[in-house]
Amino acid sequence: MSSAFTKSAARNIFYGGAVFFFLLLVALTFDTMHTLPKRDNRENLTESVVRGKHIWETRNCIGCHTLMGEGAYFAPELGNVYKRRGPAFIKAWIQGQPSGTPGRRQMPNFNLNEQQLDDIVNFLKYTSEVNTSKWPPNIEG
Amino acid sequence: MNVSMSLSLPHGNRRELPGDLAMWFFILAELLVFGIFFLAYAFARTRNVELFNASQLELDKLSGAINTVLLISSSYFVVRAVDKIRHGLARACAHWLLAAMALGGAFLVVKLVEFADKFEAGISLSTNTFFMFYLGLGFFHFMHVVLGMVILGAVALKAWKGGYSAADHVGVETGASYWHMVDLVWIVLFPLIYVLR
Amino acid sequence: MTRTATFQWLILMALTAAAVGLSRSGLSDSALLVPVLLMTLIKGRIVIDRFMALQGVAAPWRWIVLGWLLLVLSLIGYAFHMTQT
Amino acid sequence: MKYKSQAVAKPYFIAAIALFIGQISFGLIMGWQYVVGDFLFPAIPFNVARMVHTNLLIVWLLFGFMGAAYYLIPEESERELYSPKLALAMFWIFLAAGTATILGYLFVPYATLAEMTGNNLLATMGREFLEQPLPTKVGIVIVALAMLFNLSMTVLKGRKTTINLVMLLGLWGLAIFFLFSFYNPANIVKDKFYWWWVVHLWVEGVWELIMGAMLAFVLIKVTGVDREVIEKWLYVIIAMALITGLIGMGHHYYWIGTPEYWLWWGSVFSALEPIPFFMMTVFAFNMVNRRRREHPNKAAVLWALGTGVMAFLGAGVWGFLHTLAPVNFYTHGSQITAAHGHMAFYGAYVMVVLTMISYTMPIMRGREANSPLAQVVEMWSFWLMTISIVFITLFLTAAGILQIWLQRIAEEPMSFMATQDQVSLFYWMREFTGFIFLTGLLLYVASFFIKGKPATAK
Repeated sequence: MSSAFTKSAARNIFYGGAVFFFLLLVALTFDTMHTLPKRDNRENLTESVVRGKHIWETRNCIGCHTLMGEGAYFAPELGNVYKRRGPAFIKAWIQGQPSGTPGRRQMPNFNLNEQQLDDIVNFLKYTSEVNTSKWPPNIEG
Repeated sequence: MNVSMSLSLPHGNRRELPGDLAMWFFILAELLVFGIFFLAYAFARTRNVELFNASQLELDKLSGAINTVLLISSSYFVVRAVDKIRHGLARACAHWLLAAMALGGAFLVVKLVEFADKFEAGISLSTNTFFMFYLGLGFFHFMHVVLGMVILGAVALKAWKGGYSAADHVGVETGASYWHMVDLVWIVLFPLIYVLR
Repeated sequence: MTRTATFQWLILMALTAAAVGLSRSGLSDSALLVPVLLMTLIKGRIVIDRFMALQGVAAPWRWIVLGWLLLVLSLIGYAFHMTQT
Repeated sequence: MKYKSQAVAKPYFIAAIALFIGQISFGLIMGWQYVVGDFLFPAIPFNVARMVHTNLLIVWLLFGFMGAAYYLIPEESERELYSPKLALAMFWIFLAAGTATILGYLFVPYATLAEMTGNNLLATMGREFLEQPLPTKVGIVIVALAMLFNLSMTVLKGRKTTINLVMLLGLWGLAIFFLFSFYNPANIVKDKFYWWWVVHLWVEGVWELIMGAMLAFVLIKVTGVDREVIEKWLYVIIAMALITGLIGMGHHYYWIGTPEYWLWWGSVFSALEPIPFFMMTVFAFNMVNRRRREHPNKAAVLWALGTGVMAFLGAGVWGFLHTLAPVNFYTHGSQITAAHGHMAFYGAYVMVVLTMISYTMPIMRGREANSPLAQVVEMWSFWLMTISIVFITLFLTAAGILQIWLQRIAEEPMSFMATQDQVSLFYWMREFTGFIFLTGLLLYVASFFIKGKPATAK
């Protein structure tokens, strides 16, 4: 005689296991939200950064770039670009696009004004100061 | 040959697995998770022995030991409960299960006092790697005790209502197996985190 | 049956007391590591074979769980042994 | 077909396949842009092509899931769908919304699109995979709720089987977790944290329930194995999927500003995520080996087995390759992620939808199975697409390894763009393989138009 294997037991394992681990996830989420202020650089979340994030989103930057490693892998990582290139370079770069070099990957020109450029730079500065557990491995991202 | 047989391969005179196979899949998954965490602790420690040894001194060994006694005893009560139902004594089975749950509850209280003490001292999951494991594994196991008590409670209720008999008590064995797993994990966890250094 | 279980429960209690005693004795390194791990092994085996009643159960179940215990304890032993001076 | 109303699945499946072709076309455009950077610039910049590629994927898979649900839930419930008209209306609404969104991406600058569609009222756009304008997102919720109402009423009034309940639970989860797409805090860490509650809890959570239910349904039908056996294994498999997958979400919380304990929790649990996929493979083969009948639809059986294997390879093995935190430290955000993404989506979700289509379409067209010739062509398309995706994955993995070496490990790390130049050979090979995939897909479409006497059981 083989050991018992019933559908009702399997069902209970499924529901019990799902609820159990979802509750664990909620508990860890709760602790994460509690710990984030020490890591997420929220003290520097200025009005300008908020506007910068909005520009980041409405220009769909994530469609080519990564930010902290998430996004598309077509263009360089920008989570640490502030540290890699500095503010002046970033602004000049955005304004100088597209390069028009034949065969090279092209970035559109978004016609950002001076304040918008400052906002996006501030957003990238804020992002670069989040504690990401030492990622990326080096400055190249 | 059906699938449940192909996996448990019974041979004539061998006894069958106590409890439902589905529960054993769950138990194996849990043992795997705990096993990996234990080894992660042991090997993370090799890279930071001083920190682990120093932090370990802040633990309350006595409450860990009391909890070991509580869990082992409650496991024993569950053995008695299974023995009762084998003889068809459903009420006695439920009584032993309730006693086991009471000890489980005591375990939770001791654990909560221990954790409250640590929180008061400002210790959290992010304090250092040792406390990450101590609190993380402790809480993870804590949740297992709670789940185990829910399972035992359901089994006890059904036993009380006469849902099991000497001939058919797979459900009791299923719940018992889970509870013993919770005990087994603690038997390794206690020396690993509280004692060994 | 009941008596055996009671006896095993008492052994488990005694082993727990012994482990706590050892931890208070101020022993260190292998003098602590080896006995504690051995006692844990015995305790684990009692829970697996007697309480869980896996002894005599058709393969491979008993060996999966006992193997888990052996593997985890020996690797823990190895990791702790590595750090001893 | 047992119930007339199951036929609403047909337009859903046709739309799914049509959008699949669109998805692959834009994939090929992107693949070309990877090697010839200014291809189609400025008409279709890379980010636009990518939005279309990924959004079409999501939308056509949703069409597939919905079609599958409208087909299998009446059959499992043993009654007609609560409201076929509502299902059909939702089809047109969803198709219109999806098409309008894609056209918006293609013909309106994204910033203008955002402004036109109320993104300033509630900013939700511009995040990976959730680029849809607000009205589209709201539309998705409405369509999903209408569908859930329709299906839930059907199940409530009919037979409640495990497959029914799991499918319904998966779809409810899909709708509920999508609500997190409306939460977009300014804090980038919180933004990313809850973004994963949509993305991870979809593809490594509730979608696995949907996938399991669809696979179990087809397996019962084509193997004739006892429902009781299949259903209890379904429960065990999806239990494992959630046990490992929920906390497995931690593998996305390594480097985005979240606390460091996620390195441990994410690594331990996500390392176990291959287990349910492995069980699914063993399960599918086991059931087919123990079949009690020879179903004439060989192609559907092939798709079902292929789903098991490819889901395990793509989601299981390729996921495991880079899920441990010390490895992920180097692979995060590289072509390795892209490699895994392609094979996992194809192996798990594309293939399970195609399995369902393969099984149901002949029935909805009035025969148990297609003609032997049509099936041979379909099986050719299976092999062409599957082998192509394997090679695409291998080429991207090679590109990823080289990229990581040059850009992240080497003594003198190269810049991103310099590295991209170095790995372009692999991108060329990937693009070439992409065309073979397209060939397979076109063959798949062609198989629907091959006539002949339906195959019958031996």
